[in-house]
This record gives sequence, C-alpha cells and structure tokens, in this order.
Amino acid sequence: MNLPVKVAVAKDQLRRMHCEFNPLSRCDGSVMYSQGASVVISAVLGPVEVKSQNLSIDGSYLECNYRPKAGLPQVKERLREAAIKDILDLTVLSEAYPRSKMSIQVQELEDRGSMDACAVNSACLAMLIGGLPLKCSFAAVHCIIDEQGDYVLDPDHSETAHQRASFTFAFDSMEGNLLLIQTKGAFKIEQFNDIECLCRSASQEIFKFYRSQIAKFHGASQDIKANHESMETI
Amino acid sequence: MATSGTIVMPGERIASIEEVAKTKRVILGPGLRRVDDTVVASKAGPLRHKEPNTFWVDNYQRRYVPARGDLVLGIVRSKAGDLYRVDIGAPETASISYLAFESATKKNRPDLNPGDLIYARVLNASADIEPELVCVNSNGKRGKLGVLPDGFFFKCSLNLGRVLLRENCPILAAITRQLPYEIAVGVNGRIWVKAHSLRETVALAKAILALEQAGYAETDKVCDNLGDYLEA
Amino acid sequence: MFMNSNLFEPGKSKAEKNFVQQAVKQNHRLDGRRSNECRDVQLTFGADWGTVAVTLGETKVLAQVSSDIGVPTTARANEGKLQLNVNIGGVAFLDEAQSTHDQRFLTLNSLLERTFRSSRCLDLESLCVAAEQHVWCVRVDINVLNHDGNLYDASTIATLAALMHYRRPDVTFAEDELRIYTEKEREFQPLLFLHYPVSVTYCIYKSSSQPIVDPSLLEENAADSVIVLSFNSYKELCTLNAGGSAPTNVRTIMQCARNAATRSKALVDFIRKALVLDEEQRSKGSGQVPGLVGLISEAAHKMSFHQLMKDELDKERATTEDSQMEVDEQPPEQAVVSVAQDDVKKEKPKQEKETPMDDSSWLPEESTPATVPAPKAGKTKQNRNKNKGNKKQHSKKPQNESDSEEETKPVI
Amino acid sequence: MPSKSKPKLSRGVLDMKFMQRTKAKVDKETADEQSRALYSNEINEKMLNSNSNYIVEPSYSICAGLIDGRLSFRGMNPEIEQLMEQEQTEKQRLKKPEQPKEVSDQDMAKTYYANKAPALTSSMGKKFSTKKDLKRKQNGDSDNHPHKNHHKAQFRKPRPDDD
Repeated sequence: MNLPVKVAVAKDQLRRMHCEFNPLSRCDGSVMYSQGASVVISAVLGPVEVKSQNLSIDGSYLECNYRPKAGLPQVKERLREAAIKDILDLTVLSEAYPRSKMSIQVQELEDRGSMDACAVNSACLAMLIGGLPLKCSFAAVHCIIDEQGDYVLDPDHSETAHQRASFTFAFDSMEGNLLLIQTKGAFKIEQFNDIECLCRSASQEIFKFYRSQIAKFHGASQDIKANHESMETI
Repeated sequence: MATSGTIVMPGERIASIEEVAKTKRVILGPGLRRVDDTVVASKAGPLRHKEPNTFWVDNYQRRYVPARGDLVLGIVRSKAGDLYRVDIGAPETASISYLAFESATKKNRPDLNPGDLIYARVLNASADIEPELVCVNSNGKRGKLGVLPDGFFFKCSLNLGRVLLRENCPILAAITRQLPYEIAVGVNGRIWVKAHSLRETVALAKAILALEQAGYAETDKVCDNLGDYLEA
Repeated sequence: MFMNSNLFEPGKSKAEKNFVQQAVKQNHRLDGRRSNECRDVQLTFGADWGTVAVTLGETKVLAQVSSDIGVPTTARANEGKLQLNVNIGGVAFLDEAQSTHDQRFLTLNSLLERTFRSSRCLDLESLCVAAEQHVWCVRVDINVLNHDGNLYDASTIATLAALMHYRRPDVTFAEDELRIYTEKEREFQPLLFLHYPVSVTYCIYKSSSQPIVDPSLLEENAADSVIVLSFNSYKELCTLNAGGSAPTNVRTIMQCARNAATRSKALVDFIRKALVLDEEQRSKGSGQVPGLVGLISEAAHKMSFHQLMKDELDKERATTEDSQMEVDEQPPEQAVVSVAQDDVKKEKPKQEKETPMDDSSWLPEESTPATVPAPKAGKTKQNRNKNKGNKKQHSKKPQNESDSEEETKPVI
Repeated sequence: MPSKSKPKLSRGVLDMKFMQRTKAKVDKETADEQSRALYSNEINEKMLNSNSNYIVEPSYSICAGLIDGRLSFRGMNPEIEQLMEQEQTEKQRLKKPEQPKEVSDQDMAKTYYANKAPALTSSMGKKFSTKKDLKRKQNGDSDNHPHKNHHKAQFRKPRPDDD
C-alpha cells in the first residue's frame, strides 16, 4: 500500500484522493473522503421537511454543520461551516424544492492539512451522491507559500507549520468562476495570481476525480442497462 | 444510443439532446433542466435515453420526490378528518381521502389504521402542495392498489426499485424459479414482499437487498446465488 | 403535527414490528445470525493517539481522547478527571426526531457514564500531577457516525479502545513550575486502568423467551425491551440497564449476564490484540501512520474481531466442555452481586430480587436453560450448514450442541 | 389600467340576459390583462413567444416506462396474477399490428344501414313515439309526419366554443 504521505508527492501536486460512497445507511447520501491523510465524512439529507421558522416558499433552506473530531464547534469550525454554506448557496439549485430543507453535515475524522478544501470537496461529493440538484459542481484547493517562498499545493499538516501565507480557492466546474477565496498572511499580488492559476489547474484534477468516482459507482450498472435498452428497441 | 450511459455532471450542457430537439419534441426527465434554449444536467449520473425522445439522468438517490403517476408504498400515520396522512418517504407526508378507496362512501369508510401499509398511486404532486394519493383507478376499481397485509417491508435506494420495475427484469424471473411470492415495489424506494413462510420471506428480502450491495453488474451472479439465500 | 420520518428508520412501523416478533418467535433473525451471534467488530486506529473508529456491522462510532491540565474538584483533590462527551447529531442525523433523540441520547450518555466513570475504570489518582493544583482532565468525544443498532456496544468499545490507545504527554511539577514535555523530549505515557469494562446488549421480545444479542436497528426498534450489561475483563458487572415493556424473568437476565461476561472478556482481549498490532505498525512505518484513511482504502488496517480472535474461538470451542463452562460461569455470578450493589444505582430493586436466588435456585436453573437451547441449537445448525456450507462448523458442531451456545459464535 | 380606445360596454348592457356570453368574454379579457400586468416583470417576451420543443416530465416511472410494481408469481395471490394476465393480453393486443381488413369501413357502413339499420331505427323510434303518433299511425296519415327523422331547420343556441 502506498502511504498517503505528502512527502512522497511533489510540491505542485495534489495529494492522493480517495473516496467511498454511502458508508452511512441513514442519510440520503454520504461520502468518506480523504486527501492525503486528512479524512472527512460528509452526509446530506434532503429534500426533507423544514421547520416553519426556516421555511421559504421560493427555495429550500440550506443547513450546514461542521463538527470537529474532539470538542464542540468553535469559531474555526463555524467559519468553515459558513464557507461551505456560502459555496452551496451559489451552486445548489434550491428553487427545485421549495418549502423544504437540505441539510449537510461534515464530520472531521482526521486533520492532516488542507482541511478547508477537504471539507468543501467532500460536501460536493455528498451532494452529488445524494442526488441533490446542483447548478454545477465545485472544488476547493488549498495552497501555501512556504518559508523558502515556494508554492506548496495541498500541503500536509507538517508543511503548514512553516508557512508565510495560505490560500484556499473554490471554483465552479462550468465557468471556472471563483466561489471562495480565503487568504492568510502576507503576499504579493503576483504570488496571488500565480497561486490562483495553480489552484485552478489543480481543481480540474479534482473535477476529473469526481467524474471518475461517479462513473465507477455507476459503472457496474451500465452494461445491464445497455442490454435492456437493446431489448426494448427490438 | 451514443449518448446513453455517458456520465453527466451537474452544470454540463448536453448538446446531443439539443440536437434532437431541433427536429422534434423532447421529453426531459429528472436530472435535466432547460435553461433558455440549452439543456443542462442538474444531477450526476449516467444519461439515459428511451426511444423515441425521452432523456433523463439515472442518478443514485435515496430520497423520494413525488411525481404524478408514481406507484408508491406508504405507511398510514394518522387520521385527520376526511384524510389519512401517509408517509411515503417524501419531504412532506402525503394525504389520501377516505373516498379514494374502492366502493368507499361517506357512510362506508375504509378500515385503515395508523401503521398500515398501503400501495397507492400519486394523484397530484407539485413542489408547492402536499402530494395526494389514491387507491383506485379511474374506473373506481381497486386494481392492484390497496392495503398490504402481513409480509415484510424494507427500504432501499430508488435505483434498486427502478431496476426491479424494468420490463422483463431478470431478477424477478430468477426469484420466481425458486419460490412462489408476491411483491410490491414502490418507486419511492420501498419494497414489500411476501412468501408462504416467514423464512422464505426473509430470504427473499435478503436476496433483493443483496442486489443493492452488489451493484448491478453482479445481478446475474446474485440471481444465480438466490438459491442459496432462499434455502437458508 | 407529527414529524415526518425523514430518516431511514426501520422497525418503527406496525408491519415491521409484527414481522420481527414473528421471526423471533420462530428463532429466526433477519440477517441470518443466530440469537447469540454478534456482528463483526472492526477497529481502525487513527494517526493521533486516542483516535479510534469502531465498526459494528453498519454501526460506526468514532472516539477521540484528548487531555489537558486542569484544577481538581475540592472533594477529590488528588484525582484527575474523566469527561465523556457524546455527540449523536452530525452525520448520524440522530437528533432529527426530537422525541426519540432525547431518550437515545440520555440512555447512551448514562450508560457510558456508569460504565466508565462510576465504575472507576481509569486510575484517576495516577492522573494527579500536584494535589489540589494540577490534574489531568481526560476528555473522550464519542461521535456517532452511523446508527444501525446497538450504539451501546459500539460506543463502549470505542471509548475503551480509545482510552487504551491514548498516550498523554509526560509532565513534571517542580518548584511551582509545571512542565509538559513534547513527544520528542519524553515518550508519551499511556493511561492506567483499574479494569476494562465493555458492554453487551440484548433485546427481549414478548413473543419469545430467547433474548437476542447485538441487535440491528430493525431489531432494536422493534424490541419490547433492551438490556445492556457492562462487564469488565474480570467478568465483574459494572452496569446493568434494563428497560422497556417486556416482562423479563430473572433467569433470562442471568443467562444474558453469563454470556455477556464471556463476550466482554473476548472483546477486551480483542482490543488488546488490536493495540499490539497497531503498535507494531507504528514502529514499522517509520513514523508515518496511515490513520483513518484505512477506513476508505481497502487496506489491512481494519482489525476485525472475527479475524483476530479466530484462534481463540477455535481453541475455546475445541477445549470447552460442559463442566468447564459451569466453572467459568460461577465467578461472574458472585461478582454480579458484589459489584452490582456498589455501582448500579438504578437497577437496585432488580438486583435485590436476584440476590436471594443466589445459592438456592441458581444451580437447578442452570440445568434448565441447558436443556432448552439444545433442540434449537440443532435446528439453527441445520440452517446454518445449508446457508454457509462452512466446513469448520460441521466438524465442530457436535461438541457444543449441549449448552455452550455462544462459543460456537462467529468464525465465518 | 391603460385606457384603451376600444369602446367598452356598460355594465347595464352586460348584465342583460342575452349578453351573458359577451360578458364572460369581456371578463376573461380583463382578467388576462390584469395577470399579465402582475407578472410583467417576471415574464419576458421570450418566454411568451418561444414555443419550445421541451417537455419536462418529473416522473421516472413514465420516463423509463416502468411496470406496475405489484406483482405475484406462481399463484401466491391469484387476484393480482389475474390482473397481470389481463394487462399482458391488453399489451399483446396493442402491440400486434391491426389485422388487414377484409371489408372496408365504408362497405361495412353501407351494408349495415342497408340491412340492419332500418330495423334498428324503427325499433328505437318507437321509444320516442307518443300516443299522438300512434293515433296518427292508426289513422293512416303517419307517412306524412316522419318528424323524428328529419328536423325542420331550427335556430339553435350558439355553443360556447364557436366564434
């Protein structure tokens, strides 16, 4: 088994991604997602009945929770939650199910760097597998500038300890629009532009990963369907 | 079909459908939406096509969204005046009038109690109103609808329900070879089965659920192994 | 207005309840297990100390231990603190239906409190750095990920495994200065235990006298009463939680207790083995541990009860004879009485009912349950053989047919 | 409401009995006008004028042509099996191409009226004949009044769907 270690990955590469669909039985869609050694589990429920105080007649109410592995959600977790919710607000086709609620829960299992990006990506996969309508899919990429001034894409937690600045970008799958920008630390505008480009190209890799995983999940059902269709046309 | 089975992702424009739509009318099923003159997917999964002009996305889903004409399995939750409230696994509970049963009149109410399982057709469904069910067809006859007594009932993904309901489904035929049984499959991802003995019923349920686990490619294999489940 | 059942919640409808009752009556479980057969338990240790994910069938629980230095209570100035924090919301969506949530949450919380805190399983005095000033506060976060029945056992296993896995930093206190060492400076310290408790859950139905162990969600929801027993590895009872509407006779509880004690011991042994394996992997992997990624990639990091305990189970099955069984079962029975009165608050009346039976009615009863299960064992054996066609089972069956039901358990 | 050059009928006129149809028409027009004004900021010209080739169908059952899910096999539930059989035969019937006709519809109609119809019309005609007719028949002047068969041209009430 190849250990999912950043050390083994070049600085301008994403760490290895893994995902397992529907590890949970109770919700409408769930995914266990890992990027390197960071692992999260996301679950969606929806559309479901909504409490009357949240009811909206022209769209469904979006609820997003992020839970840390230990302890109660603090400011950091709330911020992460808000970031995911902002992205979902932009991408979910909420008018498809008015007077309902869509709920997404993200549970951190192990934080080994790039947690923000991991949480966003797992949320997207969970929405995809839960069959909730989206305008487009989305992906987030984390990148830092390390002490040498090099760009490190999707850093490990050991690398984040020494950083000058960190960036998280989220992109949509169709237009490549920026859905989220989070930066920390001091940097030059050229560096920002460079990293934005780097992250943008990396996001394509994540979209490819989504597609391949969905195809893998459905792959099994294809031949039989095809058979059936040929039967039908006869 | 060239387009059939290709994986589409949300937001993707589907040019092949637009092409067809230039010459004739096109029916857009679930997972597809029209944005002005383009067709865009809103769910992720294989694109399906049925002759002559129907397209839809066969995405994985567990949550049922009511659609007019669907046959569903529901559990009666409560009586509310002239209505029964029925849980069909949708965002909202559905309602069924006590007159929507065969030979029911104001005097002669159907004998339905909370907890009963019914097989019903969705009469009305829209995002904005509560779904409404009926247990009679247009001739006022019960047909195949109504209360399902005894048996075992379980939930599954909507996809499994749909796989079972395709015409000439090999799975049901394979089970038929093993034992006599009856089944009610709701497109809301609920299945009710009944065989002669409890043991057979359980085996039947397990055999069907095994399909969910196995993925559909292994359908044939599972069909072959059904015997094992059923002999258990 | 009632809540719509938004969630996958089997076993709540009348039809399902009736069916489960019927099935239990015919001594048939829906997943093909026998009444005394448990699902497989899998442990996955995280990269951090004190992180463990437990999988019990489809039930999944994540436990995480953390610790910091705090101030002791005045009543127990020389003891550290153990705090248990259960979270059943989140991805498990258990707080969706408010009414059931409260009950579930409270039961689970009280079970864990009693099993780990009231029974004083940790040596809290060893967590004292300086009396009345600095003690370790150990906190366990139990996150329920998925509920497919028997959250109780999954949670207690997760909690115990996480506590056993956890290492705290070394600390010294000299000249009014508290010094916490990093892992590089001084090796981390494991927690000290007085005993290792873990729970076993049974469901009881009105239609059958036979309790079933490790219920699935369907079985649990349809059950008339649920009994949870926590035993430690010395086969001492730490908690007994019985409730529900099915009248349960003492003999059934005793039968459960006997089996639970053995099962608990096996579980603790399993956790120990898993910890040893984890240790090996850590020392081998040169500091790089796969951690919970093991949950996703189909690697060998899941430690399965059925795999690890295979030898023991085989051995036990081979050696166990009826006489031995009875010897084994005697000690926990005594323990029940002694421990119960110390620790079990809620179940006092029940326990008191049992105590007078101790010597007089115990032994004769011992023989009756032995005769009851015998024909049934034969029956289930038939199904099983047909079902799995397991050759091992064939050869070993005859020896256990009499009494020792739970020894024939898992190996599949 | 923008004032229109089109002359409006007064309420008094519209309330008259024979103006009822016109009244309904006028009412409908004003209602349309109002709703158009109400949604004018939501609906643009394109939406009104585009006649798209897309039909949205939210049901999988209809899209995929799923069968009814209530099935019984090998005599488990005879009632259901009977229904299934009926459906099957129905489907067979629909599927089969219609058999070529040996006699065309026109021929059939001709022969039918030539042979059967007179008898039928007369027997049905009896139902509508009154005592008067009978008497007339008896008097022998019935031939002059076959008033059931061909009507005198009458002024008919206009139906709502013409115009």
